[in-house]
This record gives sequence, structure tokens and C-alpha cells, in this order.
Amino acid sequence: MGTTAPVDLKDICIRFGSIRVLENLNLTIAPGEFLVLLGPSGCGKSTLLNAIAGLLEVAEGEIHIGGRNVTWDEPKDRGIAMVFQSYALYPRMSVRKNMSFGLEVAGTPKAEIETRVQAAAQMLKLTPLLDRRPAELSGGQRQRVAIGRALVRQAGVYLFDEPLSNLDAQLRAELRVEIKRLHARLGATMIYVTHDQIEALTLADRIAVMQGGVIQQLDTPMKIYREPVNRFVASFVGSPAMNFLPGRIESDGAFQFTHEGQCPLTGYRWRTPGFAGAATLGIRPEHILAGAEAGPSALTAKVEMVEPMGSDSLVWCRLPNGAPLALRQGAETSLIPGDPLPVAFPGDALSLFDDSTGVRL
Amino acid sequence: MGTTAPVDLKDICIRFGSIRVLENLNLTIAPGEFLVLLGPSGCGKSTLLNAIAGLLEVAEGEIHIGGRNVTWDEPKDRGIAMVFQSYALYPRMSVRKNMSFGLEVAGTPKAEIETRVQAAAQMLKLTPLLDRRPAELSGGQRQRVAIGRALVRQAGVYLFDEPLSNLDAQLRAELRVEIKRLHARLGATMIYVTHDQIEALTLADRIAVMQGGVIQQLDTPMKIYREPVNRFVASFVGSPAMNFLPGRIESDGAFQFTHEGQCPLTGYRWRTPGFAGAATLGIRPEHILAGAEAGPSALTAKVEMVEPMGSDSLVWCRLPNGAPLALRQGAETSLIPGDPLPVAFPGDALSLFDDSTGVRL
Amino acid sequence: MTAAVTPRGRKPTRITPARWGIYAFLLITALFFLLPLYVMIVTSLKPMAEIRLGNIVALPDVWTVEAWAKAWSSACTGLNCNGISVGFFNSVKILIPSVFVSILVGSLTGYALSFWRARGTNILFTAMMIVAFIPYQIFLYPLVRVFSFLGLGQSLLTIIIVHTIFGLPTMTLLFRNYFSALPPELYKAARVDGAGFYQIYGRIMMPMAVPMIVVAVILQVTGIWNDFILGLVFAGRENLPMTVQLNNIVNSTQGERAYNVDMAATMLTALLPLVVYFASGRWFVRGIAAGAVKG
Amino acid sequence: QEMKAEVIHWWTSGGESAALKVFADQFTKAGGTWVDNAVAGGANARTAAINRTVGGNPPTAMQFNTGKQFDELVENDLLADVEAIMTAGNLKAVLPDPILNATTRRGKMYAVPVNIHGQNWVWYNKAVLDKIGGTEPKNWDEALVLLDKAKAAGLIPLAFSGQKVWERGLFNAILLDKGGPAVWTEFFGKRSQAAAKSPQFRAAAETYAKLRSYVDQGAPGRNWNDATALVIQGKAFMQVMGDWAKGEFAAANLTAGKEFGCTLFGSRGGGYVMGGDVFTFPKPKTEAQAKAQATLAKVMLEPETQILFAQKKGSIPVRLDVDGSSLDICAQRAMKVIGDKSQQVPAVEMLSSPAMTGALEDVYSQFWNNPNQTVDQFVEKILGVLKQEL
Amino acid sequence: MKPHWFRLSSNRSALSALLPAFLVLVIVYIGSTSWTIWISFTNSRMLPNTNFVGLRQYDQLFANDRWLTSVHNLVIFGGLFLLLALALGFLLAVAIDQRVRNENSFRSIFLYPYSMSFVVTGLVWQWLLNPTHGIQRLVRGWGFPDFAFDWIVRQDTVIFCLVLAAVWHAAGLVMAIMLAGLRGIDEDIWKAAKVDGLPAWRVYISIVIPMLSASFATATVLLSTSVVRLYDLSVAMTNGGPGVASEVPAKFVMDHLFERANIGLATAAATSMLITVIAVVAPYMYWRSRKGGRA
Ligand SMILES: Nc1ncnc2c1ncn2[C@@H]1O[C@H](COP(=O)(O)OP(=O)(O)OP(=O)(O)O)[C@@H](O)[C@H]1O
Ligand SMILES: Nc1ncnc2c1ncn2[C@@H]1O[C@H](COP(=O)(O)OP(=O)(O)OP(=O)(O)O)[C@@H](O)[C@H]1O
Ligand SMILES: [Mg+2]
Ligand SMILES: [Mg+2]
Repeated sequence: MGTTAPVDLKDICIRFGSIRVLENLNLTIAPGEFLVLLGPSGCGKSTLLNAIAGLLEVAEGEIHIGGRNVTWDEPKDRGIAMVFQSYALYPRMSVRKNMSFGLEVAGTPKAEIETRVQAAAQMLKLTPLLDRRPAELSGGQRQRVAIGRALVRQAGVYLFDEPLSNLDAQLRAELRVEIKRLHARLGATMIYVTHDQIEALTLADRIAVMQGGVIQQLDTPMKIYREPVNRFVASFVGSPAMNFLPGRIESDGAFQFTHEGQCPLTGYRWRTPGFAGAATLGIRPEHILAGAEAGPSALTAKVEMVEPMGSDSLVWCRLPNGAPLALRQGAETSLIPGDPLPVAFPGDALSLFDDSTGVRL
Repeated sequence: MGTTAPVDLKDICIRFGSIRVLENLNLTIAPGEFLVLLGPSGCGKSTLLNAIAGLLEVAEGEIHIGGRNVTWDEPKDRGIAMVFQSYALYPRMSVRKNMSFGLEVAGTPKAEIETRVQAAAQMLKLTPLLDRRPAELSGGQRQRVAIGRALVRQAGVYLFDEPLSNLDAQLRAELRVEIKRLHARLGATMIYVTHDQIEALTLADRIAVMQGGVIQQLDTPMKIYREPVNRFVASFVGSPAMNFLPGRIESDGAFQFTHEGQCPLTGYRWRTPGFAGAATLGIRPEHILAGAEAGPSALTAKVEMVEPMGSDSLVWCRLPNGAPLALRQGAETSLIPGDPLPVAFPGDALSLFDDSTGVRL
Repeated sequence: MTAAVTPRGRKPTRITPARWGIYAFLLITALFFLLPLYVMIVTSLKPMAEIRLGNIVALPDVWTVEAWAKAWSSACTGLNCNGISVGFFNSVKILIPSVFVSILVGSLTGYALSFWRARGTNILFTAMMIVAFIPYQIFLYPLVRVFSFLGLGQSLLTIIIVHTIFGLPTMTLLFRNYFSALPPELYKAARVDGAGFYQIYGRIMMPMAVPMIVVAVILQVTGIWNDFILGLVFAGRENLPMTVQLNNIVNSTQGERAYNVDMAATMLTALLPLVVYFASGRWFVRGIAAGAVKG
Repeated sequence: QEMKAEVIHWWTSGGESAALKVFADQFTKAGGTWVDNAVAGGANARTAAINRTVGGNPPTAMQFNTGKQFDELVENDLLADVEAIMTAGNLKAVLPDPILNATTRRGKMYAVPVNIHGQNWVWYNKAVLDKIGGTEPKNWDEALVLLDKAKAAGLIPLAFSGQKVWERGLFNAILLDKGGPAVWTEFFGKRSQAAAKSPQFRAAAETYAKLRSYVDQGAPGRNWNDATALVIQGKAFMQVMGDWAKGEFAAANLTAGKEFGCTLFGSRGGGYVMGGDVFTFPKPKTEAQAKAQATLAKVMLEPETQILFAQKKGSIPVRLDVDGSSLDICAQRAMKVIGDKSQQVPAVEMLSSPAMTGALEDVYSQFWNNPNQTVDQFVEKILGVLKQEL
Repeated sequence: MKPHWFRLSSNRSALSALLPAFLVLVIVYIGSTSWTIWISFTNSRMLPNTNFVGLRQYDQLFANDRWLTSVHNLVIFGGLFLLLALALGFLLAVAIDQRVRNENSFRSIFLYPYSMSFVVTGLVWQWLLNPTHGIQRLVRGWGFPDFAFDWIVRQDTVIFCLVLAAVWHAAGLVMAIMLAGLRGIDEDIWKAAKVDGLPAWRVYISIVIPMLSASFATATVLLSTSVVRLYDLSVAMTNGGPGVASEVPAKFVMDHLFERANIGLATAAATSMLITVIAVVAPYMYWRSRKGGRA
């Protein structure tokens, strides 16, 4: 199959008329890397992906794929393949034809086409469906065909634009695993756009979290989950979302909650040591110590609602100062609304953000 | 607001032409209960809901709402309100008008309408949006309006047909909590259709899992998650799905995996004690004991892939007999593909199914 | 609700007055719509003597297809007494290539306009829409000059071009709307696959546009088949369409009017579009639903 | 080389095509091939012919009404003159002056006239006349008396076809009767304001207005031959129509002088409005075409052709020197009338442009159809038209 | 920065596809229109000439009773026709949408008139409406001797006859468009309305009609083109009569262009129509392109 290729974006600017969507964006993707572009709707993920594919003109900057400057090449000459959210299958062609169309257009020999289609179909368990039309397939099958169409191109770089977001949860989980396996098997570079953070966390070697056309953080999933560089990243990644508790950092290095309560910050890895002033404490629901674990310095929250999620439960409580707090407990939790619950925030699992800039402290 | 009402379905049959969608269905819903209808696409959930609402005629059987036989009543006379998946807002009317239109037509006094609309709007945080048109709202806001339109009817029974499935994950989580709060506050009976098991588990007092027009299991979420009555329910509820391992139950009461390995069944709560023969062992990813916890009788699986999900990780492995196995581990797991991993299946967390009938043993 | 009956199962159906009203409305309107067709058919089957007596809706006392035979094969227009059958084949000869070419050009233009949204294209489109409102008779004389200047004169080719020109606004509108509503990802996917502009058009877009093509064919078949003045002026003497013969038979200023032959000739001329409509009415609605509405 | 003549004309009905066949047969006999191109409706046929001529692909010959319709073709040098043929056979001498004038431009003849149609005939049903009692009327005053009687008898007095062209025909017929050739030529030929203001003109307008009450409800939009049918069936008393109406009577097996009568009103002399048809010849592109044109022109005017043609067409020969005894009595009567030069009245088409004729037609039509319009208003509007440069 | 040639290859293809449309635009539309406007400033008669006479043709045009009546008629006709065709088409679509039996037959019956040319439509209705052998006579024959239905021969009512025939012709098309729109409405909207207890008529008026605005716009545009172009129907049905009571602008143009050989006046009339159309259509197109920047 195709050889893997690095992708290098240099000072990319993209404009629609007078709207600047991307401004001086730089991004280097190693060969064989699985990079996820994660961000809210309208932040420019698709725009960036389309620019890499050559479907959109860049106003400024250069795009290098496999070491070659492809800034002015046609999409088909860039050694890329692409999978779209809406599948974009050719409705009047059979599955087989959908996959082989590009190769036919390129004049690939018949036998070669057949081999590649068969290989891709087998890999994606599409062999029995080859003669159906897209309309006769389920959503998951359609998306598999779209992936198959990309596969037969044997590109060095695969681009995915929210390929799973039209599918239901179970199918999404299933195909996610398949894509991950595919990546392991092909070893090709993959750039994957999503706004689902579970997808991003499970699939990525590195995640680029974008907002407003700017990459906020580019790092491994674990790093992004554990140490978000700013409040936006912290709030965007993770579900249920990170709890944010307003307050201020005293000069003695403890966190004073608004109205009431305090929390020591021992164990916190400071980036800007010695900061004091208005700040927000962020903590993920599963990192909160509750009940007996909470220890002596605990605050006492009041349970408001318990959401059983099968494998575990989400407990919604309210702190004495009125701030809401979600925490994850085991599935068998015996908490019921109204219960008092001591909670503590371990310093090594916290995130602290400067209120004025939103940046991690 | 409206008084809560019980719903009682007696021997309901529904047919489309010669297709029998529901056959002799019986279901009793207590006043104030939150019942979720859960099932795969096409199993008849919407059909049942529409029948309750009076939007579909039943071929046979009776429907009682609030103790009254409403089988032949018009929808508006049944004391129900309904929220649809596609919102079904009236596109050319403002939010306010969308909510008040039904009341206006019914001749409710102006002042009364105003009070109710204001109350609903406040409850759903729609007050600032009252004069917008649906096209000017986000998906989540639209669904809120749809709920608001149902609220002003002050019905005894609220029907929801997959109200959240058009929304993205974050919004879904958010509105889910709101609906739960609403239920607590109104105390009305709610019947909620979904095929998302997280919604079902978090929202329901009881869940009715349906397949092919038949209610497979009607029970509390915990019961359904822990003790599915058959393989269908077991596989449909839970994500990632329950692991199924084929094998047979020996007459000595142990489980013999196909090809290789054994597992004692101590602690399993039998329904058909003394069963021996071909069976499937089901176990949820979070119930598998792994590594040191696994104990001496462990099998050794091989790690194939690790999916970090932020709060925890999903580890995909393969048993010695070739069967795949997913297990849930902490976020900080140090496992990497290729690692050997001892695993054990505690008897009190298992489900066993008869291979010939699929029924829980 | 009376205590006697417990509501159970299907609600006993009573045909409501509203339902009666709907059927009554539909039936009466259908009669109104069918009346002219009925009168034409009945008249065409009567001998002249009966027509002069004059009950237009009465069934014929004497049924005769003489008028039809005459209209088809022996009615005279000028020196030629071959009925309108000659014109029929001319019309077919004009119809087939004209429909094909006009749809081809219209769809290609619509496709280009939806694919490629440059600044000038909007003006082009607006101009076409304006032209759709102008009585095309105004273009007759200048067009005659243009064609003679181009050395095309009057021929089959000329009339095909003329029909294409006058079909262009509607065809473009139909196809542009249809293609614009397609997901842009389809274009993108095809471009990544390396398909060029015309390959995307021919192999992906047109096969998808079948519902719209049906609408276009229906509109063009009726339009071109019913055309009289363009055929008269541009088709050339050898290719005069059926409507010219029909006009000769029906609109002769002198001589006795054989209403039955007139009606039969009219029916014969209208037959092809009628068949097309009755056969494809279902597709027509579907095709319109597929794109035309999104004006 | 083959002598092929493509002829565009609008003679499509039964009688017309039979007449045309005479030309075609004679031309074939003379060694030519006749290519027929019939287009119903004068305007349609002329549009096709003119467009082709202008477009450089002219037919061999094309039909016009005797008159000004082809003026501009001559001015633009698109037509060949037929002077040579006409002088060769010394044919100019045997044509009536109005016809000769109407085909001559810049001193040369540019069209071959083929027939003369009387436009102002009055046709009546003899049985009806007998029933209501009276004699054949000679002018409109006498006619009005009979119309009253017919009305009293419960019949349709005047069979009328309410289309603009016949509304115009009726008014013109009355104007000739009331005004005579003098007012006629002053009015149509010289656009004389005085003529329009003359008492004769007013009298014509008054009579015209009176006639509204003698037509039936179905008249508007009716075809002329349906009106003739009313006379044939005895439902109506009389009709004003050109001599082409004879064909309808003949088709119903009625004979002139027996079942129906034909008469001309001309109380001030000048009883016969001469219209007719001509063929013009676009400048030929080839030698063969020129020859075909010459042959065609010659054949059309041969006495034998003329008689045969007139019999079929219902018109009279354009040549005054042929023997009309084989024609019906109406035609014979017409030939006798135009033997007297003072009775020859040129048709309106010969005197005024199509634009002027059309503009007048609009005014007549509005007057006829609007009973509230007064004669004064009518004259006022006529004067307005005359002022325009049409 | 290198030139952006990398998009050019497909742009060139798009350009080539637009070439026919562009040529038609320049040569036929712009060329013919300019010619028409130019001729309207000359005193051309049967053939165009270059004797410039300024605005004299326009003076004469707007002093011409028949032209003014034509314009007046067109306004009345257009208003009534649009209103009635839209209303009837909508009602038919609604009725058919009630899951009636024989939906296909009804749809075909309502649609078939659209396959007929205006000439045929005009002829048939002329016949039916004629008081002496049409419907009036028929009903009188049934024993109502005083029954009067003589609209077509009365100056003040003849225009309604044109409307009647035109509505008969086009209502089916409106029905098809509306039906397509109705079928596109989300099922859930109906359910929501039912739960809200809204009576059906209320749903149509308050919810459905506003939702069908795109369908109404499409239908209105299509019908409007035929209003402005109205010619054949008037000719075939009444030939403009009685008097000038059913004259229309396009017929004015045509008559003067050919029969009356007064192309100076004809082109002045055509130019007036053109300007009016542009004045109405251009702002609409502009507004639409603003609004519809999506897709
Ligand atoms: N053709 C266009 N013309 C003008 N603006 C555009 C165009 N396409 C995108 N934009 C704007 O560019 C920005 C980025 O769009 P983009 O499609 O890349 O977002 P995205 O991150 O992919 O969002 P989503 O998750 O919704 O797909 C948005 O603000 C959008 O409005
Ligand atoms: N109008 C209808 N005519 C015929 N069959 C129907 C009709 N509506 C539904 N069905 C059939 O009835 C069955 C149940 O449909 P229903 O809509 O209740 O499923 P559902 O459980 O709501 O599925 P989903 O999750 O996709 O909404 C399906 O098999 C469907 O095909
Ligand atoms: Mg996107
Ligand atoms: Mg459903």
C-alpha cells in the first residue's frame, strides 16, 4: 500500500472574501502520525482539512506533503485520500464502482483495480455488499464504503472530516475501533477532524485543539486531558465536563473559594509559580475524592441528583458556596438526593486558570 | 401545573396493513413514573408512543390515561403533551407563538396563556429568546422550545420521541440533566423513547427494552444493566458492549470456554439452576478483574489496543482461545499492545445465556 | 361517550362530512378539468350533421372515426392532402434532438453555475431569468438575421438551436437549483478521486439528476411539440412541424369548417404530450419535489 | 436544369387549394415542378415568406394581397420586377387600372395579379326574403327596412362574424354606399380630414351604429363562414361578405339566384370594391429560378388558367378580356359591373398601408363593440389616426 | 506568490461549459434586445430602417387606446390568474394530500391541461363558452331558457374568460408544485399540531402556507412568465375581441410586428414591456441572491 508521508503546513492563511478563517497557521505532522483536529463548530477544522486536500485555495503559505510542495497541485496529485462526514458516496454507483471510480479515472489497469477493491472490501468487511447501491446500505456500512473508497487510493495521507458524527453511539464506537486498527495496519499519516472528544482521545497520537482558527494546544491526548493549557481546552475536552470553581489564589498558596471554603494546593505542578489573584480551580469529576477518601480538609457538598450510567454513576451536588459540582462514583453508589457528601480536591489532579487570561497557572 | 396520571395499555395490537408491528402489548405506568422505551431502530417504539398520543389508531386493545379509557379520544383530549425528535416547531412563528398557539386555539384566556408561557420559558431559560424564530435558534434551543410547547399544555403525561438524538454529545448531556430536573419538579408521568442506552440508564425509573414489537425486559436501569434477561438486552444496553464468550456449562457447574480455559461460577445467581449445555458467558468490561486482582484462576489475555478515554481507558485484548475481550482500566494504565494480562471473571458479575434460546440462565 | 360501548380497538369509522367535501370538491373539479377533453373527443367522433345540431356534450348518435382518419391522413393543407401525419414525423424529427440538446446545454449550464460561483455567473443567471419573461416573438426577426448571417438559414439544425436557446432559461434554472442543493462534499470527493469538470458532470451529477431530467423532458417535450411559430420560421419547409399542419386545417380563413376534423386533428396533435403527462405525472411531482421548489 | 418553383401562400381550405391546383397543374404542364408551401393565415404566411427573403433563402414566389403589403420589399430591392413578362404579352392593357396601379412601383410592375375579389357583396336568403316580403335591396336604407322585418319575424336580421377584420369590412361597405368612390378615395387614399368630417362619413357611422342591434348574441368572435351558414340555413336574412362566401353556398348545394341572392350596394356609383391576390417574385438566385418565375407568371395569366382558377376560387379573372360565361351569375354580374370603369373601386389595401388599415380597424372595432360611444367620439378618434404618420 | 493557476484547469472547463449560454446571452438576448430598442427609435415599418425619430413611437404608443387597454387587461388578467391559479392549485394539492383514493388519476386529470398548447386551450374554451353553441345553449336545452353565460361576447367580462381558460391550463402545475411542497413537510409537524388540538384548516392557514412560501414563489414565477408572454390564448380564444376588450401587450407587439407591418411601434411596445419586466425581476433576483447566499 501507499507509503506514509509527512505533512507540513507553513504560515497558512485562508480567507473567504474578507473573513479571515485561518491566520498564519503552522503545523508539522510526522509520517505515520494520527493527528486529530478537535474544536467547536466553525473553528476552521474543515477549512484546514480542505486546504490540505487542495479543495480550497490558500491565500498565503505553503503546504508540503511527503516533502513535496503541493500548494498548487490538484487534489488528485497530492497523494491524499479523504473521507467525509456525509459519506459523499456517488448515489448511482454500486459500492464496487464507488471504490473503483477514482482509479478508473486515473487509468489504473483493470486487474490492479480489482485487486485493490477486493483488498479494501475485505479489510472493511464489505465484500458481500459490493454490488449494492449506497441507498441500500445502513449508515455504518455507508461510512465503511467511504473509507474503502479512500483506501483504494493507497495514499500517504488520509484525511477524515468528522467521519462518524452521523452515526449512532454504538456504531460510532465500533467504527472508531476499526479506524484505529486500520491506522495500525496501514501505518499511513492520518488527519482526523472531529468535535467529539472521546474520538479525539481514543484515536489520536496527538490532538490539536482549535478555537477561532487558532491551534490552542497540540499535544498527546493524556496531556491535553490532564493538563489543558487554558480554560477553553479544559472545558472543551472531557464529558461530563471539568468542574470549574471560582475563587482566588492567596499568597500563602492555597485556593480560597468564592464565599466559603478553602483548598490546599499541595502537589500542584505550577507553570507560573508564585501567582496570586483571581483564579478558577478546575477538576474533573473522576478526580474528586468523596466520602471517606476525602480526608479531614474536606468540604461538605449536598447531593442533588444521581445519574446511573451503567458502568458508573454521575453524582450532581452543590457546594456550600452554591457552586454545582459533578463527580463520578461507582455504579453501586448508595447516595441519594439530599445526602451530605464530603469532597476534597487533590492538588496533583487540579488545573488552575488565571481568570484574566484563562491561561493555566 | 397539570396533575400526574397513570397510563395503562391493555392488549394493544397495531398493524400497518398486514404488517403487525405490536401484538398484545400490555404495559402499566404508574403516575409520576419516568418510563423509557429503549430499543433498536424499527422495533416499534415510536409506534407505541404515537398510539398513546392518539396519533395512530390501535387495531385492538384499550388505552387508559388517568383512569379514563381514551382509546377513541382525540390527541388533544387525552391530557398528554409530546416532544418530537425533529422538534416539529412551527417555522414561521416566534418562540412565544409556538408555545402559545395551541392554547390560543383552545380558547384559553390571554392572561392565563401569558402566565404559562412565561413560567415555561423561565424554567427552560428561554425568556430572552421568546421573540426569535426557530430558524434563529441553535439545535439545543430549538429542542428546549419544543419542550416548552409541551409544558404549557400542563398535561398529566409527557411523551418524548427521541428528543435529543439530533443534538451533539455535549448538548445531549446537558439537556438530559434538564429533562431529569424537569421530571423531578413537575412530577408528571413521562414516557421517553430513545435508542441511546446512556439516556435510558440515566433518566429512567424503569426501562422497557423492546425488540420486534415485544417488550423484552421491563425493569429498573440497574437491574437491566446488571441482570439482563436475555442476550439481546445484554448486548443492546451498555457501551462498550458486554463481552460475550462462547462455551458450555459443565455438569460440575463451571464454565468451559470453547477451545481453552475455564471459569468457576461461584456467586452466580442462577435462574435455572442445574443447567448444563452450550451457553455464552457475558461480562461487562468494568467487571473483569485484571492484573493483580485477577487471582490464581486467571486466564492470560494479550493486549491488542488501548483506548484512552480521559477518565478511564478501554483495553482491547484477546483470550488464549482467540475471543476478543474489552476491559475498562484506569486512565493511567501502563498497558501497551502486546502485554500479557491475567484476567478473571467474578461469578457475581456474570451473565450466562442459554445458547439455544438466548435466555438468561 | 355512552356507557353502552367500551372504546376498544379501532375507532368505528364514520365518513365525515369533511371527507365528503373533499371528494365532492375533487370530483367536481375533475369534471371541470375533463369537460374540454370530453367535448373534443365526442365532437371528433360525430359527423358534421350532428355537430350542426349542436348539443356539445351529447354522445354521438352515429359514432364515426372518419374525422380522425381524415385528420390523420387525408385532410388537405394547400395542395398536400396527406393530413397531419407528415407533420407528425417532422415533429418527432425536431423533438428528439431538440429535447436532447436543450436539456444537455441547460443542465451543463446549470451545473457550471452551481459548481463554479464566480462573480459574472450571477449576472448571467439573472439575465436568463429576465429573458424567461420576454415574449420570444420579439427575438424572431433578429434571430432570422443572425442565422442567415451565420449561413445556417432554415434547417433542422437551426430549429434545434432555436429551441435550445429558448429552453435555456428554464432548463438552467431547474438544474442549477437541483445541483445547488446537493452536498458540496460530492464535488469534493470526486475531485479527490481525480475526476475533471466534465467527468463529474457526466458520471456523477447527471445520473443523480434523473428526477430533474424527467421534469425537464416533460416540460421540453410539451413546449417543443406545441410550438408553432418557431417551427414555421426556422425549421425550413421540409421540416414543418405538426402544429403548422394543424394550424392550416384549423385556421383556414375560408371554406367550410369541419369541426370534427378540427377536433380530431387537435387531439392527434396533443396526443403525444398528453401521453407523456398521463404516463409520468407521478414522476413529475417527484421531480419537482426533488429540486424545483427550492427556488 | 429543373424548373422548380416553391410557392408560399395561405390558400389552405378546400376551395382555395382546388383553385391553387389550377396554377400548379398548369405550371407542371409547362414543364415545371411545383413545390407547395401552404401556411394558413395571411400574416403567418407573409411572416414566413418575408423572413426567408430577408434571411437570404427566398421562395420562388410568394403571395400577397393586392396592395401595399410588399412596398418595402420593393424599396429594399428584394423583389424582381415582372415588367418584361407583362409587356411581352401586352397584359398591362387588359388589367383594370386599380389593379395595375396597385402592382406598379417606380414605374414597373412588381407583382402578378391573379384574381379580383369583390369585397362588398351582400348575400341574402331568398326564402327569407319571400317570407318577410320585399324585393332585393339596392342600398343600406332599403336594407334597414328589410332588417326590421326580419327582426320582427324572429330571425337574425344580419348574420355577422364579430372579428375585427369583418367589422372593418362592414363599415367600409357602408362607407362606399353612403360616400361613393369620391369620399372613399379621399379618405383611404389621401387621408383627408375633410372626408372624415363629411356628412356622408357621419351617415355611414350612424348606419353602422344602428346595425349593432340587428346581430345576434353569438356574433362576437364568430368565424365568417359560420355566419354564412346562418344565412344558408335560413336562420339569418343577410350577410355582408366578399365573394369567397359563394364557396359556402355552393358547398351547401345552393345556387345563386335561386336559393340565395347576391347584390352590391352602390347608391352613389362605384359599386364594386376590388381586392385580390398577387404573387411576387424575390430576386432569383439562379438562372433556373428566374426561368421558373417567368414561366409561373406567364402561366398564371393565361386566359384558360384565369377562368379555371376563378371558377374554383369564387373570384373573377383579373383580365378583362376573357369570357366569363362559364362563371356563376354573381361572377358574371361582377364582370359586367367592372366593365364600367366608374364602378371600379380599389380595395383599402391598395390605398393605405397595413399599419393605417390596422389602426383604423381598431377604431372601428371599438366603436362597433361599445354602444356607448357616440358618432362624434368615433369621428374624433378617426381624425386622430389620420394625423399619425402611418 | 505564484499565480493561482491550480484552480484554473477546472475553471477553464466551467468556462467552456458556460460558453453556449454566454453566446446566447450576448448574441440573442443582448443583441436582439439592443436591436429592438434601437428600432423603437426609428420609423421602421415592415422592414427595419435607420430613420431616427426619437421618442415618437412611444408618444404614439401611449396615445394608443388599444395599447392602454392591453396593459390594463394584462394587469387584471395577471392579478386574477395568479390569485385563482394559486388558490385552486393549492386547494387541489391539499385535497389530494388527504390520502384520497385514486390519487394518481386525480393528479393526472389536473395536470393534463398543462400539456395542451395555449392555442388548443383557447380553441376549446372558445367553443365551450360561446353562448350560441356552448355551455349556455346546453343549459338552456336542459330547460333553463333564461340561463345566461355569455361572458365571452361581452366586453366587460371577456377577460374573465381568458382567466378561466388560463387557470384551467395552469392550475395543475401549481398543484404539482404545492403537492411536492406538502409532501416535504415533516410528518412531526402534523403530529405536533394534532396534539396541540389545532383544527386542520387552522394548521393549513397558520402553519402550512407559511412553510410553503418557497413553493408559492416558484409557482408565482412560473405563472408570471406566462402572464407576460400571454399571446396565443388571446388569439385563439377571442382574437382580442370583442372590440379590443381582450387585447394583451404581446399581441399588440405581434400584430404590429407582422400583420400591420409597423415594427417601429411594435418594438416600442416590446421595449416598454422589457423595461417593466426588468424593473420587477431584477430587484427580485438581487434580493434572492442576497438571501440565498447559502448552498
Ligand atoms: N464558503 C465559505 N464562505 C464564507 N465563510 C465560510 C465558508 N466556509 C466556511 N466559512 C466560515 O469559516 C469558518 C470555519 O468553517 P469550517 O467549516 O472550517 O468549520 P468547522 O470547524 O469545520 O465546523 P464544523 O464542526 O461545524 O464542521 C466558519 O466561521 C464558517 O462560517
Ligand atoms: N406508516 C407505516 N406503514 C408501514 N409500516 C410502518 C409505518 N410506520 C412504521 N412502520 C413499521 O413499523 C415498525 C416500527 O416502526 P417505529 O417507527 O415504531 O420504529 P422505532 O422503534 O420508532 O424506530 P426508530 O428508532 O428508527 O424511530 C417498523 O418496522 C416500520 O417499518
Ligand atoms: Mg466541518
Ligand atoms: Mg421512532
